Amino acid sequence: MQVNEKKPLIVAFCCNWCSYAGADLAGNNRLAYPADVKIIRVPCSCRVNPMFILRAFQRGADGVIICGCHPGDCHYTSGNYFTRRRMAMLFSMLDYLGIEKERTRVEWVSAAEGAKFAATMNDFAEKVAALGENKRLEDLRCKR
Amino acid sequence: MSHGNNNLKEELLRISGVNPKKCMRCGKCSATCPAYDEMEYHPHQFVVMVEEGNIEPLLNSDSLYKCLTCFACVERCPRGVEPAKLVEAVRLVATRRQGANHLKPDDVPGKLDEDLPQQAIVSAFRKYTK
Amino acid sequence: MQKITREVLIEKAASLLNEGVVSAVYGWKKGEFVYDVTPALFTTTEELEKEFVWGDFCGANFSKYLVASTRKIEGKILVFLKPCDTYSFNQLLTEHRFDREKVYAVGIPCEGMADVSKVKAAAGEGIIAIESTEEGLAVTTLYNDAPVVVPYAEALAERCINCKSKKHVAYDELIGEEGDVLESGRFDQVAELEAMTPDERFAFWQNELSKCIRCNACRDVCPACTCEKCVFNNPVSGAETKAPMGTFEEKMFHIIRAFHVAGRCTDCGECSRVCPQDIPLHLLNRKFIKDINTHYGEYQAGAEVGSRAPLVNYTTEDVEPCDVFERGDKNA
Amino acid sequence: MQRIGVFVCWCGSNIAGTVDVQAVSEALKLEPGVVFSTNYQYMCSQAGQQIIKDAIKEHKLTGIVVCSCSPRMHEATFRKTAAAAGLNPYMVEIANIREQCSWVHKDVPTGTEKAIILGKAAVAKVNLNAPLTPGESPVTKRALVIGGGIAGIQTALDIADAGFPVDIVEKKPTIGGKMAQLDKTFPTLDCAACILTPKMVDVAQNEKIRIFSYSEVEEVKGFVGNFDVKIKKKARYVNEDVCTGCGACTEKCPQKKVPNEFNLGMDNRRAIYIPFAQAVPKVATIDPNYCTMLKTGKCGVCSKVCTAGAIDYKQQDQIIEEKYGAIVVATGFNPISMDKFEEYAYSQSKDVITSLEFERLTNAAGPTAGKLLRPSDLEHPHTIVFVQCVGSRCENCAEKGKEYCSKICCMYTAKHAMLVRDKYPDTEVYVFYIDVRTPGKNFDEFYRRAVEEYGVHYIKGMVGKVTPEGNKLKVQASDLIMNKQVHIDADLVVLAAAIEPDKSARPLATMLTASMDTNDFFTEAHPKLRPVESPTAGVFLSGACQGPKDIPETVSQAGAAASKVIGLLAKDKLTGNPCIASPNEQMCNGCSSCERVCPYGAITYVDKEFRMPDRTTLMRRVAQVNPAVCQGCGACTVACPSGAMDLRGFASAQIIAEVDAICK
Repeated sequence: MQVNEKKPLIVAFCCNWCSYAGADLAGNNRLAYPADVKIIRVPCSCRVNPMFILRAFQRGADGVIICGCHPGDCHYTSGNYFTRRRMAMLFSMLDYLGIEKERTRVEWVSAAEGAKFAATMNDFAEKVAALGENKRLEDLRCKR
Repeated sequence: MSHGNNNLKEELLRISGVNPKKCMRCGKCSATCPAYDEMEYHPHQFVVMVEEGNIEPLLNSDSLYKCLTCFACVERCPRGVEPAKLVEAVRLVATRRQGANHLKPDDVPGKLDEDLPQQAIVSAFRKYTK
Repeated sequence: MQKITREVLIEKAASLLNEGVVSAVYGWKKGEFVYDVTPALFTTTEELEKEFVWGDFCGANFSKYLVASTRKIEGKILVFLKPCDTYSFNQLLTEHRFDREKVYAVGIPCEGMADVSKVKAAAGEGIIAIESTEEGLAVTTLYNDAPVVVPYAEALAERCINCKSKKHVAYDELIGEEGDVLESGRFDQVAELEAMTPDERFAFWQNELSKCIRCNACRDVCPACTCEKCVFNNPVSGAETKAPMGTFEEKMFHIIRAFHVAGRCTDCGECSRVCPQDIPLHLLNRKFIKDINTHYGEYQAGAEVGSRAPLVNYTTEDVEPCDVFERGDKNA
Repeated sequence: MQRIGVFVCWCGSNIAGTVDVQAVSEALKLEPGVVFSTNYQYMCSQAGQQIIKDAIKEHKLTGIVVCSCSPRMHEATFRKTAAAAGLNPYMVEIANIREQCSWVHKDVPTGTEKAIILGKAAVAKVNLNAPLTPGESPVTKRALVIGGGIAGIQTALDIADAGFPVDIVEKKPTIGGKMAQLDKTFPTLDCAACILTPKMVDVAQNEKIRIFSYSEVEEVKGFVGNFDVKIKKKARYVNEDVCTGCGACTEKCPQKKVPNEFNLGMDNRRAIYIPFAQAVPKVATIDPNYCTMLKTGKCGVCSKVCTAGAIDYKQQDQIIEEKYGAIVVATGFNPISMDKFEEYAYSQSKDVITSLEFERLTNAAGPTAGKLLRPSDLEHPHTIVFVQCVGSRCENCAEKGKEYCSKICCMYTAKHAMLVRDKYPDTEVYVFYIDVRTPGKNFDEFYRRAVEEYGVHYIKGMVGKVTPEGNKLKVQASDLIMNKQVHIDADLVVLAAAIEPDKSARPLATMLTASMDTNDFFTEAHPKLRPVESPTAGVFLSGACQGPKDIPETVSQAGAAASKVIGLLAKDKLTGNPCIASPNEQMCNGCSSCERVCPYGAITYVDKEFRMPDRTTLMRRVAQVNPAVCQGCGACTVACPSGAMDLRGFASAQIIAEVDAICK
């Protein structure tokens, strides 16, 4: 890997039914977004444990985004409502600890919103890049 | 269709705490209004006109002072729009605009009434003008 | 100074033991020093007479101990519960952590407990005796001849200054008078932190959390932390860590712990009481409580048995995660 | 250690154009566990699949990673391929290097680098995969329909028609529901009884259908395919099998002052009664609240006149236990109470009535034998005012009305107005409306007919006040088009009351662990794609219990629910999704957090005995997941404080491994 300019690393957790399909649609339509975005497929956004998010930051991620079906459209009827509460609380806590709130995001992306997926990722990657490296939740032992 | 005075509208909404967008145009407020026949603009029109920013006619209308503030419209409105509070807010704006000038010389002839003592008019004029 | 006396509690415990209503009693006993009163299980009246302690350092909340002891001990256990302890008691019942039938709960009033750090700050180190007097705590140390009197107001623990309730929400029997739920300023400090810039907040927490020695005392004392196996001890959880290897792990430990108890934490303040490094851990929990109250409606964990914790609940109109920062944070 | 094979697909130039596939397969060869790595033009082709099958056999692979298109496209394909080669299909993972890599990134170095990382993540995951086998459960081939209105009747008939036995539980003494109370039906104006009662007879005569009338569901246990249901058959003090429905008892009973609920209390019935002539089952029922014999032990008239000897004052409630494979909820609706709408004077004047009461007033079998007469003085009304949206679309009055549109009122009001004008042309009819909502086949034409052919006065505006004065009702309303306040002296005011789900629905939903919205309507599994299924597997929804509906819609939903039930009952065994939650009992606290977030009610608790290190045993509450019910969302895994709950196929360790691989 080139080390001249370290690119931000973004982990995106996408629910299988809406957002992952939305990401696929972005692909079908050849809508580009930075390669720094790496997607992890989960059955539902409610599968995302805060532990996973912290783990990603620990291992060197600079931003973590969670994508799920729009509220009310969850494949499992209520999963994303729990996601919404959990992540609202977690992000608020991270902000409270002084960790940049732009590094975390929840976005609702439906299977039809390929364009929104790409736009969201572009926007998020830009914001995270502007923040620079993740220093406040880094683990020096896991430096890339 | 917002063609009117938006600042004034904002102010009215802030004073009254009313959200006219909730109105579904059923007219139950006007159906229930005891002062309906006296009014040029009726409770539902207050809601619609404020929403459209078409507020000047309301400010200049006597309807403001015909509203009894009985709150029947507030009680009956199925959407909780509270038209009376909006009327009250318009009234307040009208009052504020006048400053201390509550009575203009032009108003006097209209208020003249055979039964009313001249003295009352004069003292009212002193009291309510700058 | 506590209003009820040690004798009243011993008499109650002894009579229940002698009548055979209970077979063991949770109470406090003297530790190595007068101020480090420790929880103890008494099974005879002799032990009670000899070792039972009650006073301004009896902060320990026994609720959590019931999880393990109700499994081991035959018969009922008598437990003395201060008002704040009763919330933990209820929360554990909500989570089916012990059998209510195996417990005889006696509610006792509490005038607030002393914080030994504050006492030491006022009277000096080397404390050998503390007497509760009308004026305050009369503290005798190795280095002074006459006792130094520390007024109660100055010795009171933070959690007691901001006491949320003097009302018992669970008991079989109440000793003394029942109090009320109080209006407290317990979120003021959280609000102060929220009002800081992110950099200031980060500096504050970096400073506080870097003191953490990962002794796990906060977890071990926490009445919400009664897991059969804690994630921090579980190698497959991805969270297992044993030592404070870097700033990340301190943060992770406290974030995850606060998140795990979010919505279940009754704000009993035991975590901050036992922290040997005096980290204001309650400020993490109170942040969650404050956020929950703001966004999902007032909720007091443990106020009633069977209530649904906010994080296992939802409404379709809940606030979006991006909007939770909008809360008077001038830097938002 | 796994023996993993990696298969990188070119997808022609779709992937190979932006990803150096050779470099990817080379790089992944070095990953832990990987023993074989190759690339090929089209992995999904016959030849490509053959490469995978051969490699599985040759290299004794225990897991495979296919770097290709989206798993949403070909995961199933490659799982089948693996299974064909004797590998557990759940040992397959896909790295999506087409939609989420080659198609969205432009240059080869970037695409290749990302493809390698995605491949590494998939390898890391497969390293922790375990073979999964879907669970199987048998299906009890019998359905339960709760509610015997038109929704329940139609569902039961359709299921029975497919050859499966069905039981209908109806809490009233007869099936028929609200439709039996109606007079005519829109938009065709055929009489409700004429089309409903034959169906009721069909139900009674169908040997596949059993009717438990005057009965309620007491308890529901079990899960899809295997429900255990307790039904309480309330004592009707009449032996159903013996009663011939001759009605002699209902004529001789001395207790004549019982409000007749079938006519909404507008006339009286006896303490022993048959709700209406075409009731099914046509069996008498004694009302224990009014029967002198049951209350004081003195009377016994009905017993004396009953030639069949069917009266049994000693009859007790009876509990019936039965197994079902599927449950259909068809609990229907009721008009809301009008008592709180003081402005309409409903409780002050007998001549202010609800639309359902109006149905009875115009019904030939109703209290006035079909003549439209005012309830107060039995005079013919000459001016009738209909008020729409009473309690519907009512946002601020939660304690009074409902926020939603009740949907059926516009049409039945048009029907009532039209019928009045048709039978009594001397009557003036006014309808006050906010909007007239008539989507539906022939619906708007119907409404226009009321206006154009029958001369009904439709006035845009709401009624503000109804004041009884003498024998008139002073109606004050607004006419928004004319911008005036109108005053009408009416003889009769008819309120189109909002409808709400039956009160029995909420406790039933709890029993079924089926979710409800804030209005107590049952929630459907998906608002668009699964409208007749509840999120709880095996529980289906029919009719107005799911939302306001008219008869045509109810009947079509009833049929749809029936077809879903038939689809379920036609199976001998249910195969589950193996990617489900499973608790580690040693670590489970039994705290109920997981149960509270489970949308399917798949989690229950049992007291389980644990052997302790000191050789004692301990009974502890632990969670259990029903594999037939769990859908694998994973909500529980995060709710669980101890981490005891994990999701197969998406285990925490697997996701963490992916995170680590991506962030490395």
